Amino acid sequence: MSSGEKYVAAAYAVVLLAVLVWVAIIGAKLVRLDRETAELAALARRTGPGRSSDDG
Amino acid sequence: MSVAKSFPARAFGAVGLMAAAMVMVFFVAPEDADQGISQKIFYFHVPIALTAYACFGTGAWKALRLLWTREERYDLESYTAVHQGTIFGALTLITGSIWAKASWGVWWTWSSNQLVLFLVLFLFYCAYFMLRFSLEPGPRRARLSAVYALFGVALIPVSFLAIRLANDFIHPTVFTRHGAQMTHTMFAAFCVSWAALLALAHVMYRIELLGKRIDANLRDLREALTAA
Amino acid sequence: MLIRARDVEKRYGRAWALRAVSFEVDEGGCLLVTGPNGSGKTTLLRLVCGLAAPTGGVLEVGVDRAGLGFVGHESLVYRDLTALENLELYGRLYRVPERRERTGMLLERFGLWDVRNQRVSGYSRGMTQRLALCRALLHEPQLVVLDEPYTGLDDEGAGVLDRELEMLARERTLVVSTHDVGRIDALADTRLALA
Amino acid sequence: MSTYAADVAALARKDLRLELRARDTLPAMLLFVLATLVVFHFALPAGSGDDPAYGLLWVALVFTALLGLGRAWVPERENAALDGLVLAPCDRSAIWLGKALATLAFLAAAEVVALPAFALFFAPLRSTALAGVVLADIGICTVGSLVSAMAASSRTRELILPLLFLPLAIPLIVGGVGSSVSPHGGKYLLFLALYDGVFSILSWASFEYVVTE
Repeated sequence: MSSGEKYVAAAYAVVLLAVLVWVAIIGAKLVRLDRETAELAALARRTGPGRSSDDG
Repeated sequence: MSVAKSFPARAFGAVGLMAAAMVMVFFVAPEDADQGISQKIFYFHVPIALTAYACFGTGAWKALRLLWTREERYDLESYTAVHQGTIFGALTLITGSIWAKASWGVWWTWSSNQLVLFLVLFLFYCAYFMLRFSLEPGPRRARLSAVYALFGVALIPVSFLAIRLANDFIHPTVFTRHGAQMTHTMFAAFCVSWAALLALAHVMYRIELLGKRIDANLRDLREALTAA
Repeated sequence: MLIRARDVEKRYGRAWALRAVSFEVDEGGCLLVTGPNGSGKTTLLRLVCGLAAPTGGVLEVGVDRAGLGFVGHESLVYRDLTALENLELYGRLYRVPERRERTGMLLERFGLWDVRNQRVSGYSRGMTQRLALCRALLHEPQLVVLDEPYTGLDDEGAGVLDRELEMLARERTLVVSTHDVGRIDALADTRLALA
Repeated sequence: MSTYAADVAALARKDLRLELRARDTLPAMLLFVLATLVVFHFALPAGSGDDPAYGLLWVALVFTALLGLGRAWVPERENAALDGLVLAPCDRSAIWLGKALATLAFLAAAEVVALPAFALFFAPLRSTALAGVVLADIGICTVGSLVSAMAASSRTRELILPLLFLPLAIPLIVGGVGSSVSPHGGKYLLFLALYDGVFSILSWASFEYVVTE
């Protein structure tokens, strides 16, 4: 690979890498959201359908 | 809402466009006469810059809507759009310096006006995030971020002019940009890759916005449940 | 109907400052807002003054900025200016006709005439509060909003404030928030207790 | 219109009176700009010609302005006086314009000392350079007053002001240095005037949203 081709490959690789890093960050957020929703679901079950929150 | 339904369509559209752009750039467009293979970086570097402008513009437009209508949702949209713009701005700087290395053997050159402009904008929009993180959540933060986003979009043309003027006395090496003389197929490849990058930015914008909205909804849900 | 509020809410991101409050105040009426610290009294009064915007519900205040006087926890006057200079500035901004006479009369009434050329930084808490009252009444506002006006007032100041509120209650519309209900209870025709 | 101008005058007068009484911002700006020029003398290698000196003059001016802008809204923060101004029936942009004019006065006062000192220490200033200083001051004070109002309502006041202000000041520095160095300085004066026009209107229109909710 000539030096020119190396730089072209590097440029396009950087863009791909950036998108992958971004996907990883969004993935981490999804993991956090998943955990939080699970907690809330458990909390909602504990308060039970009868004593719903709004007439508390 | 309708957008959510059509989201997969847009995502696949983006993937399709990106694939088409790859094919066009590497197989269809002829190699540049004097620059050789390294000219291929141009097909991504410039569209990424233009996409960054589009994101900053969207951020400013949403900010304006926020100031007009006081609707809270525009704050998140403006923030996400500016965030996308900063990501694409950083990519512009990185691909730009790779191109500078390939074309002129230096990792950074002050003579490429667009590169210098993105350095200024990058500084500006990092300050946007610093401002946002130093304010308590609420209408005050939304409004100040909106006003600062408007200043950002006004800064783009003004500082581009300033950088062009600055070139006259800092080191007036006249640098000839060959962007314009592109053959027909090259120009087609350029347009396809620009469309692909715009689509990519839009998809990333929507995903990030959904993530932030889920965060907000979860916060309300937690409050409703814990308040019981 | 001067002020109408229906399910007014105020939230700063995660923190709730005020939850679903509804009330109405007629022209010339006097609303007494009570409640422990942190129950949202100050937030509600700032909403009525337009210093903050509600995040939910409907709040209609039938008076514009020119007809509104506000006395808050802070005195809203410049520390390094004298009483006269502060009132001269606010008189100018509120377009008060014959500012000099009006300012003199108010300073006299609130016992600040002899310290009128002293900087506010040299004032006691009570004197600063009285100057804040002068500032709020300078432009003869139609609606006067007072956030715990008795805090920090010495006995003399409290006495002056009592007489002042009685006079105001007759001619103006009042919205007052306080801890010790006793002093203002007689004047109030509507009450709002924030939890 | 006259009441607007009268409001702006009253607000600017209030700031000048506060400064004459407290006497803290202006002396600090004067000493700061002189000290910076002296530091630059030692920072510049011998025989480095005039052009870098003009560049450094503009760095000194911008950072002196930053010093003044950091203090701009301090009086309004004490006793929440800004709420008092926001409650007044006057147009909120008058508060900004009054503050910008007062800051301009302090900056001009500092420059009355700084520019002769520069001419003495480094190199003479031609007329286009002085015109550049005046035009850049207008830009600095209009945008700076708004940005420092933003910084004032954030938690990290002095820390964030330079970050918010410097990117916006880059075009002013280019215009200023260009007007003092370049042979055809008129082009740069025109550019500075354009900057002042664009950003003064933007600041004038958006100040209301910075101080209200």
